[in-house]
Amino acid sequence: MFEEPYKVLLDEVFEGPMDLLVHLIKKNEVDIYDIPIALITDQYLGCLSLMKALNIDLAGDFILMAATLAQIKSKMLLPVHESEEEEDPRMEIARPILEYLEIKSAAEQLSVRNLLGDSTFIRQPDIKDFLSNQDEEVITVGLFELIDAFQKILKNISEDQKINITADSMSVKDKISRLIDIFKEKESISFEELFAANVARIEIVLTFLAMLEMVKIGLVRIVQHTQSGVIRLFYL
Amino acid sequence: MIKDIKNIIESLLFVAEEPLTIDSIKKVLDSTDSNAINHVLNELSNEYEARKGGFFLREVAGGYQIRTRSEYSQWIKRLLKPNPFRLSNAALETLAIVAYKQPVIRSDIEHLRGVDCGGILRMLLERKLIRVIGRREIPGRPIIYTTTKKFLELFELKDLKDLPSPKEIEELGDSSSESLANAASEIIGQTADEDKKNLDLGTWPK
Amino acid sequence: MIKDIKNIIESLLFVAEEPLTIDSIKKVLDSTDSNAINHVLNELSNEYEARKGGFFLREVAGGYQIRTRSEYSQWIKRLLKPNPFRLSNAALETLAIVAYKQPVIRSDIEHLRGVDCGGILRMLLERKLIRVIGRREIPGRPIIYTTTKKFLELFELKDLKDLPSPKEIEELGDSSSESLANAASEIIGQTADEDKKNLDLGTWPK
Repeated sequence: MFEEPYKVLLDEVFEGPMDLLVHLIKKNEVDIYDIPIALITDQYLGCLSLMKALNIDLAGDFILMAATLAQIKSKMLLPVHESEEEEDPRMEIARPILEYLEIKSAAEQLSVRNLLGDSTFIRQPDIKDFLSNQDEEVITVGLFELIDAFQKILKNISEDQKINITADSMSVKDKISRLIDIFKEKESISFEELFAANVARIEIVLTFLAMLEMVKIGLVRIVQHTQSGVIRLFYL
Repeated sequence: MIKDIKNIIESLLFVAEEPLTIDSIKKVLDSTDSNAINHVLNELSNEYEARKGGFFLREVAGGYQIRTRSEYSQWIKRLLKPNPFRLSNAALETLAIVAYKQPVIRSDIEHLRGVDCGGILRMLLERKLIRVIGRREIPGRPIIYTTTKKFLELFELKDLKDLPSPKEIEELGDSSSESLANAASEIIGQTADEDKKNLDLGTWPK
Repeated sequence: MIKDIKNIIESLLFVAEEPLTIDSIKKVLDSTDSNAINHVLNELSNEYEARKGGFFLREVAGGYQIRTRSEYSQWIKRLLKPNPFRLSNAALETLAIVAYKQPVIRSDIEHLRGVDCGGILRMLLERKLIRVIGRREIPGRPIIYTTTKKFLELFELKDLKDLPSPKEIEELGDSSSESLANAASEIIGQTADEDKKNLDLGTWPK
């Protein structure tokens, strides 16, 4: 029980390996373009073992960063060939730190703005009196709520009924939807027409899969003319 | 007396969802001086009358409320959207099933939800969020449903494949761990900030 | 021109639930005269400034909204129920990445922060501060995120251009060396440009 507060505290202090690294660089007041890699690596590892000693679950990200640091450290030990225009291996770590610092400062700037609901407020107008019963209604719902609703359903059904929804099968659904639009305009369409508009191979495959699916569930019938050999699809 | 009392009361009147009572103003200001508050309310009311703008201060239901002048209600009615309609959870679930399992028949939907969905499907059809694309050639020839263009518009999607799968959202993990850390940071915020300042390897909590 | 246009617009501002756009004012007034509307908004804004009351007119999220002066927030908070809306540092950082690098995918965000951001992204989605606008056409077809109008409202931003630019970050950043910020602002320019065209807010700082 006693470790819990520490755990939260440390998680909050160092949100990740980048945060820890930035802290060490600031503490040592070193130039980001000239990081004393041996010193920083040692201190970084020291922190990790301290965190381990405190029974803090170390996220894999922390270990990964340790590995990166160690790798840079070993690269620095290799003799530098003057002829090769190789980048300072420390740039591998300096660049992400710079980006991270910039994001941190951007976040800080956002946090000091006049936040709505904290330092500034808007009116909650009482508009009941103005709303007359108009015919058209506006539906307010977010995408996240839709996904959430479906997730709830998935949780309630048994394992063997679980369905895997992949982006690919959604593309076929899209295609079916589009083919229906065409069929709603004209009752039948020839096989050639069906594929005429498609250029990309993937589009052709999707159209074909959509067509098979529609035949399977009995939405269309495929008929071949005995003389001309033209294949036509009929919307049922 | 608190400096800026007039502006404070005005801002309270502005944000209050219900008529603001003298008592609640007193509570906010930690004051017992009803006279001063009444005086300010009078002043504000006179000021609004004098400038003859779009709003006025009205004593109503035991409190005070800023209201728009009735002369302008015809314009306001033109602005306000018709009654926003919220989809019920049942409707949202049904719509979600149609969206993710389309083309789908009613019995499949009801199998997943475990309840009758006829009324909801009709409502979704009326609102043009789903449509009938045909009948399945099985006994009973059940109606097949898919979502519509209006469905995509409502959720600001280009096409169906842009619809994130529940699995993808699931993989994002649990937002509650975030709010937990958030709550924790509020509780221990003070100490965390202190520690941040002193933090180096020497003063690390042992 | 409609009589009382100033009062009408003021009353609209008082009842609008979202920042009021010039377009919606034009629609209400059946007018095409943006100049006149702009003129009135300016007049109102100046008037509120001059009287230095409890509220002011603010251009935000593509429209105009009356908001209370921040000086009085402590009093308002005593009146309204405490707002649980608080963003942790981690959430702010993640939001900043989405804001500055949008449209952006999860792996880019996590690469920058060096940690998993799933839970936070989910929370930001739930709070409607970010949204899904599609998928990037690379293996895995990852979901693309952008910020929402509600994000702009929360941070009192006119539009995305109103975000503090990398140059300002350079000046305000607490990082020690100047070359550091320079290098950083170079990096920020290098994000995926192709998706930017699709961005509905379309107002990225050039």
